[in-house]
Amino acid sequence: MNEEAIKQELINKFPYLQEAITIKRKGRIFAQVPADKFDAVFAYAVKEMRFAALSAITGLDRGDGVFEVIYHLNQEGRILLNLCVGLEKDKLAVNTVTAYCPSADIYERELEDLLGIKVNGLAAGYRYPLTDDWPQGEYPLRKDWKGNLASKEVPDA
Amino acid sequence: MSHPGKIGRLLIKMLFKKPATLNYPADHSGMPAGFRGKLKFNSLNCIGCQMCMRDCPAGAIKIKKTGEKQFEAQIDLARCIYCGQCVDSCPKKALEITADFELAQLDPAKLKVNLNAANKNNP
Amino acid sequence: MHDSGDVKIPIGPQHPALKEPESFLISLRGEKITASSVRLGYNHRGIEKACEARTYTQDIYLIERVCGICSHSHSTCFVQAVEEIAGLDIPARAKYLRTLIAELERIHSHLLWLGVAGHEIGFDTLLMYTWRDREVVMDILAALTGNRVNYGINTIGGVRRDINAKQKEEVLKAMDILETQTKYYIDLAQNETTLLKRLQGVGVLSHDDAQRLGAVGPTGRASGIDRDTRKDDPYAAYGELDFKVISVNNNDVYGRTLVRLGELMESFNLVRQVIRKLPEGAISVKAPRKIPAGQAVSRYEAPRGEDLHFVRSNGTDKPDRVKVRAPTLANIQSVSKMLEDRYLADMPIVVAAIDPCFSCTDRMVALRDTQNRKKNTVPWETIRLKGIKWYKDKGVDFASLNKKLSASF
Amino acid sequence: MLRALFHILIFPGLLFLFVFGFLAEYADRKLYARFQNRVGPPWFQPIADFIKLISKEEIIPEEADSLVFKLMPIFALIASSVAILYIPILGERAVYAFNGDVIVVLYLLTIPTFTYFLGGWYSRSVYSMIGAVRSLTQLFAYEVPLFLCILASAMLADTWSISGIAAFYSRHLGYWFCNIIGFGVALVSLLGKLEKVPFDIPEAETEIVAGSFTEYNGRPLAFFRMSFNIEMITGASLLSAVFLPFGLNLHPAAVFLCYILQIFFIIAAISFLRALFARLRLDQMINLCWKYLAPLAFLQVLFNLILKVVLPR
Repeated sequence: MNEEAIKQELINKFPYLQEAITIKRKGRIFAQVPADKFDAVFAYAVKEMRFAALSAITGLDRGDGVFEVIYHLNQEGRILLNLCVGLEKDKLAVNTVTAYCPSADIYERELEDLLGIKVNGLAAGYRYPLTDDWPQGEYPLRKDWKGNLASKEVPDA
Repeated sequence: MSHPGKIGRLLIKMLFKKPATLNYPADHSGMPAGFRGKLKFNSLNCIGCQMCMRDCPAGAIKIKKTGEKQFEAQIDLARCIYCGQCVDSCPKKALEITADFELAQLDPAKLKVNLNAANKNNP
Repeated sequence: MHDSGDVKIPIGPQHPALKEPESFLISLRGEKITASSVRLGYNHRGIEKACEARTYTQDIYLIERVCGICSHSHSTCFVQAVEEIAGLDIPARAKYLRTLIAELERIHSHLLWLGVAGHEIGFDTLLMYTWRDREVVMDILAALTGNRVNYGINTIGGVRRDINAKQKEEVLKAMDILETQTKYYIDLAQNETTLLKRLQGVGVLSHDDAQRLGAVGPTGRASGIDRDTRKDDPYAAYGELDFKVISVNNNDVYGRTLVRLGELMESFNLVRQVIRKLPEGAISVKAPRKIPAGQAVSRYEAPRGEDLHFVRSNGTDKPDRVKVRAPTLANIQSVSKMLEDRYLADMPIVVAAIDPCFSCTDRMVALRDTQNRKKNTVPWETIRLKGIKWYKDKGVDFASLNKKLSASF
Repeated sequence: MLRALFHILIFPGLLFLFVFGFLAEYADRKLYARFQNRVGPPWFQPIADFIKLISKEEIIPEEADSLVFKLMPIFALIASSVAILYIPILGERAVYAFNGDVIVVLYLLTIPTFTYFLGGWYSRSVYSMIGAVRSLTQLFAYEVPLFLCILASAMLADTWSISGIAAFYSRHLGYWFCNIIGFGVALVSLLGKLEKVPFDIPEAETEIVAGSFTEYNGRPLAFFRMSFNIEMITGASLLSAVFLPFGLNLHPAAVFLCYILQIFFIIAAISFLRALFARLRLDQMINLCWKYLAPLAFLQVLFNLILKVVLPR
């Protein structure tokens, strides 16, 4: 199952991905997936195409009001499929993927904490990586956050 | 055939060997030659291009102009992470790395070292 | 998860077993652990945000300090991603030198782990012996790269130091010494009864649990998942070297010990191969200061597992986003699974078996004043001054100590 | 009256125990370090630790019962130093000997473990409670084999006084060899009593911080560590009096030298065992004691009973 075959299979299953998939080099496939169709593509990739292991989830703020969440899936360690989802600033929400990969739990908490992207369906639990007394509404990895926290009085623990 | 006390023979052997630990600072064997320690500044080669200041990850080096074609390097030994990037970025080989790593001071002010043209042999 | 009947004891964040701050809440019934939950984030230093404010050259040294023991893994992973974006093809000699330092780091990391594992189960002699042997490889690294831990050998486009013939001899001699020692430790691990008793059947993680929870590196390979990024997605010079992926099916801490010891033996002959096949030529290529816009994901087999870096550049000399996923983050989630109905005494060795790697941050301390029952938050500074004043009342005056000491310098 | 004071305060009493305790701790730590290829501490390290601890501020946890917290180290110190008076050091006669002092010494040596339990339990911290309970559970595992071995050799010597045992074996030098199993079991049980590595489960540094001594600091901790040293001396001299009756009736200087050598041999054996094993889990430790130590002790008792009949008086 080399990169070309994977690209072809994805395009057959989801025709709208026609020009959204690029093969950067051996073992790296990048796919730009529209937000509403993301769950179907993710489920298909994990279930049928044996991209069983979720290596990481990267969240980033492109700066122009669009956020991106990239799911790095790998197939027996050899090929890395990176599903990239663009999110508008006002509708920052994704559905949890812990049903398919339980290990995604901690990556999604990081998304919520550092970028403020709401993950629907994520089980309750400790926040990661910020502390409990971190003030609400402060998301450090956003471009507009300048870290003027030192001046604010830290509430009594 | 697992049996307890398998390490016993080695223990006895070790009893009569020289211990591997050293009594630092009395036993002063120091670091190998290529070790990256305190910086040395040859102020004659320096042209004040401040490439080292730009590349320093910790902002530990400051180059000041103290006269015509004379420059002084002020290094904050507390901020410096001894990575040697400034030595590589310097186009004129004005900076060198020595293997001197015992730089602890009781008085924090002493950690700001001025390496200038005046004294040839750098403190 | 935590029902009220059991005794709940906090292990960490400051606890002698955990060398770095991660906190577990363990509920106990007698000596048996009934439930455990792990709390992370004590070591969060905002490295990813800091990377966006520094240039690529400065970032190498920042990324290198993500982890104290496997610093070369992170800096190589980062530098490979940047080189891939910039389209730089680094010379073959640089690739081989990177692989050499990578394997030497794996050797010193595994020896360190073996010592820490010995200490966790009370076998301090093993700690003392393994850490004495580790000095051999640390001295080699200090001679080759100029520092014992944060080597700083990587730069964008290659490596910064070369290796001469005399150093090659020293490396080969060190490998022979270490190989005999490791053979002894393998024999010891397999035959020492008290060691076997404390390691076998402890921290069990079945094959499909490991797969489901995404265990990577030696933790995964001890449960039969033979994923090794050096073999699956070769980088640096691993494509041209032959080595075996060590994986066993013991599923427990004993299996992880065997995997790590096996990997030590593999690393020895890998280092010998690199020294033998080291090609001639330049050691680095001139890299542009401004990296063209693009993104790349690079993976690296750190001593603890698969390390993944995502770098996105926007054409300036500062990266737009750097994402670091350390291997321990993937392994920490299987710890709660491993701790189920184990004894409290196994808790440190199970946590140490995934070889966690974090570091600590500055914290406030909440002190309750017993007289007036008022609780106030006292920053470190006041505690330090209180300590000095307390000793001053006892007549021990540090100021005079400073004068005496500074006079002697 | 003056002789009694001298015995209590100077010779086999506190001063001798303090000095010899520090020396024993130094020998133990130095040997342990040399086994591990380390240089090891200087000779004055134990004394330095003691003085440092004495000068430290004493912080007693708010919930802890401060009376118990302060008194337990003193009781541990008293118990282990009083026991030395009934153990023959110079020659066959102890300072005070009566028929039955074996039982008294064995109980006096058990009291320190109870003080660790009470000290740990009443300092109310989670770690010290677990450590305290562990030291009690461990007590029952190693105490039975120890008692049995010592009683076995007492049976052969047909007397309940340690001085009597020492005198009997020094007269019949050939018989000490039949107690060799007892000596082995007693040595291992002594490791348990002193909470040294294979059995330092109550004080497992990497699991429950410092076990029952987690909340202890300053003077109480100094006295607790001192009681460990003295207990090592008392235990070792008990074992050497009962199992190694060599050179008991030579010239007094030679007798004292033999005593020092025997104590040093036992301490060397302890630190060798300490460097040899990994720490066992509590359940493994109890299995070990009931599966191997106790049967060996019973075997020793049986063996001595047969010998008592067979051997000429």
